[in-house]
Amino acid sequence: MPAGTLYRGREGMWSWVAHRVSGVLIFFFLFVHVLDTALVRVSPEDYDKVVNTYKHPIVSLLEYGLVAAVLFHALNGLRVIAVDFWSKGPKYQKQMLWTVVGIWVVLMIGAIYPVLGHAARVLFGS
Amino acid sequence: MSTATLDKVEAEAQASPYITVTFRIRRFNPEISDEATWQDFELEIDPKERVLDGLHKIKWDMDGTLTFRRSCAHGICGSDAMRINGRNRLACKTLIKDINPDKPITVEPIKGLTVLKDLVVDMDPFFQAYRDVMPFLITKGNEPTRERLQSAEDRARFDDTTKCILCAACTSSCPVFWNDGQYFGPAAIVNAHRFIFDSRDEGGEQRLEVLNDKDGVWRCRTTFNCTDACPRGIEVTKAIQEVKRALITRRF
Amino acid sequence: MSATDHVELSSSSAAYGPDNPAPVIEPPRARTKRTPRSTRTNFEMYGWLFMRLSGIVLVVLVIGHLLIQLVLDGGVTKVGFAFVAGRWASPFWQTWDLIMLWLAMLHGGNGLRTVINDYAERDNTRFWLKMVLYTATAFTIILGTLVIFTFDPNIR
Amino acid sequence: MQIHKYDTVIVGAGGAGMRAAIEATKRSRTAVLTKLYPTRSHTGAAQGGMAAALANVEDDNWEWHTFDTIKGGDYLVDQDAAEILAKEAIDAVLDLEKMGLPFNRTPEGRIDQRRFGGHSRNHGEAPVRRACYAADRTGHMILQTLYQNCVKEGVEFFNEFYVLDQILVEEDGVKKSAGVVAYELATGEIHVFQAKAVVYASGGTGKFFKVTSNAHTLTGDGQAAVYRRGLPLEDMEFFQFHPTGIWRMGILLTEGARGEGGILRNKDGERFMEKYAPVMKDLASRDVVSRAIYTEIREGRGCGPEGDHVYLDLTHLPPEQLDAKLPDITEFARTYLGIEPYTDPIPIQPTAHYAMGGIPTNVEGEVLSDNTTVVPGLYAAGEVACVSVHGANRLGTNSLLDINVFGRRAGIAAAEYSADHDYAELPEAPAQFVVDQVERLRASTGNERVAQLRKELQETMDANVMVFRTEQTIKTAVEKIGELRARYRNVSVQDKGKRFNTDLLEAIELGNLLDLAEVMAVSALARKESRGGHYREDYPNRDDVNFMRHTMAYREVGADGAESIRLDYKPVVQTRYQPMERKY
Ligand SMILES: Cc1cc2nc3c(=O)[nH]c(=O)nc-3n(C[C@H](O)[C@H](O)[C@H](O)COP(=O)(O)OP(=O)(O)OC[C@H]3O[C@@H](n4cnc5c(N)ncnc54)[C@H](O)[C@@H]3O)c2cc1C
Ligand code: HEM
Ligand code: SF4
Ligand code: F3S
Ligand code: FES
Repeated sequence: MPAGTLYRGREGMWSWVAHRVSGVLIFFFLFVHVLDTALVRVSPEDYDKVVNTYKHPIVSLLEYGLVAAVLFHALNGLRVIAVDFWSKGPKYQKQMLWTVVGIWVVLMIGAIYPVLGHAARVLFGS
Repeated sequence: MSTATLDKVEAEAQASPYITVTFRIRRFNPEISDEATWQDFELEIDPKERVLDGLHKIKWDMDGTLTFRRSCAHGICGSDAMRINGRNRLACKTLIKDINPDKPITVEPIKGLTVLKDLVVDMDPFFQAYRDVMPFLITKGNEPTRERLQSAEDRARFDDTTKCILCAACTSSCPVFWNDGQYFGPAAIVNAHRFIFDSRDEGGEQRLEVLNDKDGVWRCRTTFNCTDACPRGIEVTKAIQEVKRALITRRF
Repeated sequence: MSATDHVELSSSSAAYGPDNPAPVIEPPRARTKRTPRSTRTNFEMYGWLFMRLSGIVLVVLVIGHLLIQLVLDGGVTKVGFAFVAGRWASPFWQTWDLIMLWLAMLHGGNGLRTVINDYAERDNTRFWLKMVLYTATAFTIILGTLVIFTFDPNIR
Repeated sequence: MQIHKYDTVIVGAGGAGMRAAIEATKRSRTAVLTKLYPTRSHTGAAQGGMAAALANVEDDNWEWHTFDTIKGGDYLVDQDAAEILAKEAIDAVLDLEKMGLPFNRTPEGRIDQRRFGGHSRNHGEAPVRRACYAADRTGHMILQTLYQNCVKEGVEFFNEFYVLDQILVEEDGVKKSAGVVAYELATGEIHVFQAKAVVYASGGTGKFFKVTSNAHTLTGDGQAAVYRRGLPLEDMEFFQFHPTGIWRMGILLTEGARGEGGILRNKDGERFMEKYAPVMKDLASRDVVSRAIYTEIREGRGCGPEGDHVYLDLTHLPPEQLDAKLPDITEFARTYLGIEPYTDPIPIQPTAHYAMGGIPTNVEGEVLSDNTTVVPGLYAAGEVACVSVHGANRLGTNSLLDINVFGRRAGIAAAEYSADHDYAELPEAPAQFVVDQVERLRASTGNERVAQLRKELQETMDANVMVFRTEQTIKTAVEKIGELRARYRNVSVQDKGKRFNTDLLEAIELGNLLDLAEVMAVSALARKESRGGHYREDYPNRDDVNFMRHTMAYREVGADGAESIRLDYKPVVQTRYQPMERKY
C-alpha cells in the first residue's frame, strides 16, 4: 500500500525531530560513558586503554557529532523553555530557532580545532 | 485608492488563463479494495480557483466516486480539512496559484484518524476529545436578569480561541497525535482555553484537571504544526502554553 | 455515528463489494472511547517541569564539562586516569559530576519514557520497553554514583 | 432498514435546530438528525449580528424594531409574528449571553450594538444601533454556543443522516406527522424515525442560484420533503439578494461593513446610494441596495473591464477598526481576491442569500396544511420555515434572531406536544419512497449528469429570476426548469456503492432544488407586482389591492400522474401598522 506522503511540517516540527533524535543519542552515549568511566574503579590500565581508543581520529569525529548533538539539544532546549514560559515565545519561535542554529553553527566551527585538531595531528602529523 | 493593483486583479480575472494541473489524490474505497492507491487527474483550472473547485471538477465531470466533505466553500464550516501537498489545509481556502501548480498537487486525508473512504475520515474521536474538556460555560449561583458584565479587555483575553471551527487541521497535524490517538490534541485544548480564560466561567478548575491528565497538555512538544495548520490563524501553541502555565500557577 | 461499528473485519480473499467492504484504514492507535477521569496526580506536570528545570541546570553542567574535557588544556589528549584522579580529588568536581550524572540520567530517562509512550504501539511492548529503560537508568545512576564516591586514586 | 422511536425528532442542527433541541431535550426524548456535523451548519457563516432592542448604546425599543421589520418586509409581514420576534429578541440575546456567547462589549461591559441596514430609530428617523454582534462572526459564535450547550445537555445527534422523506398519515381525516425517513451517509442504510413530533430546521435553499452566499449543502431538503407530501410552501417567490457578495464568487461581505461606515461606489467613485436612499444611504434595506447596484451596472457605471460589479470601499476606515470589527471579511478579500482592503476597494455584486419563503407555520412553529389548519406533530423553524416575519424582504440580523426565537418556540411546542400525545401509526413500508428513489438512482443507466443539470438550473435562475424579473424571463425559467425536470429522470450516478455515496446524494439534492426552483418561478410569475425582494420590471409598483397576501403553493398530482403546482393565497395579518410607501 503506498504510504501517505511525509508531513511537510515547518521549522517547529523539524527542530523537534532534531531535539528528540539528539536527546536519544545523548542518552545512549551517556549510558556508555558512565560504563567506561566506571572502569576507573576497576583498573586504571583498562581505563587508560579505553580512553586511548577515544583518541583515535574516527572516535574524534564521533565526538564532534556528540558535541553537535549536545550543543543543539541544549540550545534548542533553552528555546523550548522560552516558548513555554515567555508569553511572546510562541510568536518568536522561528526567530529563536534561527538564532539557535546561528549560535550552534558558530560554536561548531569553534569546536573544530579543539575537538578535531588532535585527530588532524594524528592523521597528518603536527 | 491604488487603482493600479485593482486593474491588475481585474485584468487577470479577465484573461482567465486556464492552466493544466495534475491532482494526485490518495484514493481508498473499502467497497473495492483494502488498499489505498494514488490516482492522477489532469484538469484545466484557473489558478485563482481553489483546490476545492478542482476536486469538484473531478467529482462532477470525471469521477463521481471521488468522495470528500465540504459545505460552505469559504473557510468557515471546517468540513474540508485535508492534506494538500503534504500539509493540512482547507481545500476551500487554498488557491491553486499559492501551491505551485507546476508539480502534481497531492491530496490526502488528514492523518491520525481512521480513513473511511477517499478523503473522508472518522471524526468521532476528534469530537469526543472536544466534548471531554467540557466546552460550555459553567457558572454557579443565580443567573442575573440582564447580561453578565464583561469588560472589553476580559473579552479580548480569549478572543483568539473563539475563532475555532473544529476543522481538525491542527489535531491531525500534530506528531504526538499521529502515533498516539490518546492525546487530547490541540483543538480540544483550544476549546478548553476559550472557557478557562473567559472571565464569566467558573469551571476552569475542572477543565484544567482534565487537561492535567497524562494525555493532556503535558504531551504537547511545541512542534507548532498545529499553529501552522490552523486555517483560522489561531495561535494554537500559544493557547496550549497558556493552559500549561495556568495549571502550574494554580498548583503552586 | 462512526462507520467502524459496522465494518466486518473479514479480510477474505473474496472481491470486496458494497456488501463486503474491506476494513477501513485505522491509525496506529485509535482514541479510546472512555471519557478520561481526572487522574488526580500531578505526575506529568512535575515531569514536565523537571525537564525544563533540569535542562537549565544541565546547560551549565554539561557545557562546562565538555569545555573542560574537550577544549581546555589540550582536549581529549590529556584525559587519562591521572586526569580523572586529579579532578575527583576536589569535592567540588565530585559534586559537579554527581549532580550532572543524576540530572542527565533522570532527564534523559524521562525523555525516553515520553519517546516510548509515543511510539510503542502495543501496551505490552510499551510496558517492557519502559521496564528496560527504568532498569538501565537506575543501574547507570547507581553505578556512576558508586564510582564517584568510592573512587580511589591509589588503586594502582 | 432500522426503525427508531423518539418523542421528538429535529431535522437539522443549525441555529434553529439546536435552539429547538436544547429546549426539547429537557422535556422529551429527542433525536437530532443532521446531514452535516452540527458545527458545519451554515448558521456559522452569518457575520453581521443579531437584532434586539436592548438599548445598550442608544435609545431603542421593541416597537420600533417591529415597525422596521414590517416596513423592511414591504408590509407582507404577519404583524403578530413580527411583534413576537421583536419582543422576544431581548431575551433571546440575553439567553445566548448566559449560555456563554462572547458578544463584543461596550466600555461598561454590556453587549455592544451596531448599525445595520433598515434598522432605525423612531420609525425611520435615523439609523439605530440595534445589532448585537461578536466581531464579524456572530453566526459562528451562535452556532458554537448552541452546540456547546447541546453537549452540556447531552443532546443526541445523528450526524450525517440525510432526511429524505416526511411520513404523513391520515387519522380521522386529519393529516398527521408520523416521523421521517433518513439515509445514513456512512453506510447507505435507510432509517425510519418514528416520532410524536417532528421539527424541521433544515435551512435554506440558495443552491439553485449560481452566485450565492449559501453553502453547497443548502438544497432545501426539508421544504422539498413536506412539499412532496402535499403540504404547501409559502411566499417562495421572495428571495433575498444581498448587495455585497464577492464579485463572481458570491461569498458574503457583511452589511456590518457598511454599518461600520463602508461605502458603495461606482466606477466614477461616486457614492451612488445617495441617489436611491437619501436618508439611510448605504444602509437602506437589501432589496433597495441590490437593485441600485444593478441599475448602476445596467446604466454603464459598473466597474471593471466588463462593468459588471461595483466597489465596497473600506479604505477610509482605520485599519484598527477593520481588524477589530471586520477581521474575517477583510481576510476573505485577501484570500480570495488578493486585495488589501486597507488600501483597495473590494469588487462586489449582489449574491443570492436568503429564502424569505418556506414551510408555512404559525407563531408556535406548527406547520400549516392550508391557510389555517395545523398538521398535528409537525413543526418548522428557521430559514426552512415561513412564519412570516420577513415578508417580502428580510432585514439584516433578523434571521439569527428568527432562528433563536422561533427555534426555541418550536422546540418547546414540539416537546409539549409529544408529552401528551401518542405515536401516530406508521404506514406500511414507511420508507418505500426513499428506498425506491435510492434504488432508481443507483440502477439508472441514463445519460444525464447531475452536475450538468445543476449548472443549467443555476444559470437559468441567475439569468431570469434574480434581482430584476419580467414575465418573459420568468417564463423562460419555468420552461427551462420543466425541461431539466424531464431530463432529471434520466440522471445517473457513477458511484454505485453504499458508503459515503455523496454522488448519489447530490443527485437527490438536485431533485429537491428542481422542485423548489419550479415553485419559486411559478409563484413569481403569478405575482404581478413588485414588492421587497421580488421586483417585476413589468409591474414596478407594489399592488396592495391585489397582492397584499401570501402565496401558498401546493403540489398536485393528477389522475394520470402528471404533476402541477396549484397556487392559493393567504391573507396577511395586520395589527397596528398600515401599509405605507417604503422610503429609506
Ligand atoms: C453568509 C451568510 C451570512 C449571514 N449573515 C446573517 C447575519 O448577519 N444576521 C442574520 O440575522 N442572518 C444572517 N444570515 C442568515 C442566517 O444565517 C440563516 O438564515 C440562518 O442561520 C439559518 O439557520 P437555520 O438553522 O435555519 O439553518 P442552517 O444553519 O443552514 O442549518 C441547516 C441544518 O439543517 C441540516 N439539514 C439540511 N438538510 C438536511 C436533511 N435533508 N437532513 C438532515 N439535516 C439536514 C444541516 O445539516 C444543518 O445542520 C446569513 C446567511 C449567510 C448565508
Ligand atoms: C544540556 C542541556 C539540556 C537542556 C537545556 C535540555 C532541555 C530539554 C528540554 C526542555 C526537553 C523537553 C522537550 C519537550 O518537552 O518538548 C528535553 C527533552 C529531552 N532531553 Fe534534554 N536537555 C539537555 C540535556 C539533555 C541530556 C544530557 C540528555 C541525555 C541524557 C537529554 C535527553 C533528552 C531527551 C531524551 C528528551 C526527550 C525528547 C522528546 O521527548 O522529544 N537532554 N531536553
Ligand atoms: S484550532 Fe484551528 S485548526 Fe484546530 S480545529 Fe480549530 S480552527 Fe481547526
Ligand atoms: S502540533 Fe502538537 S505538539 Fe503541541 S504545538 Fe501543536 S499540539
Ligand atoms: S467547505 Fe467549509 S471550510 Fe471548506
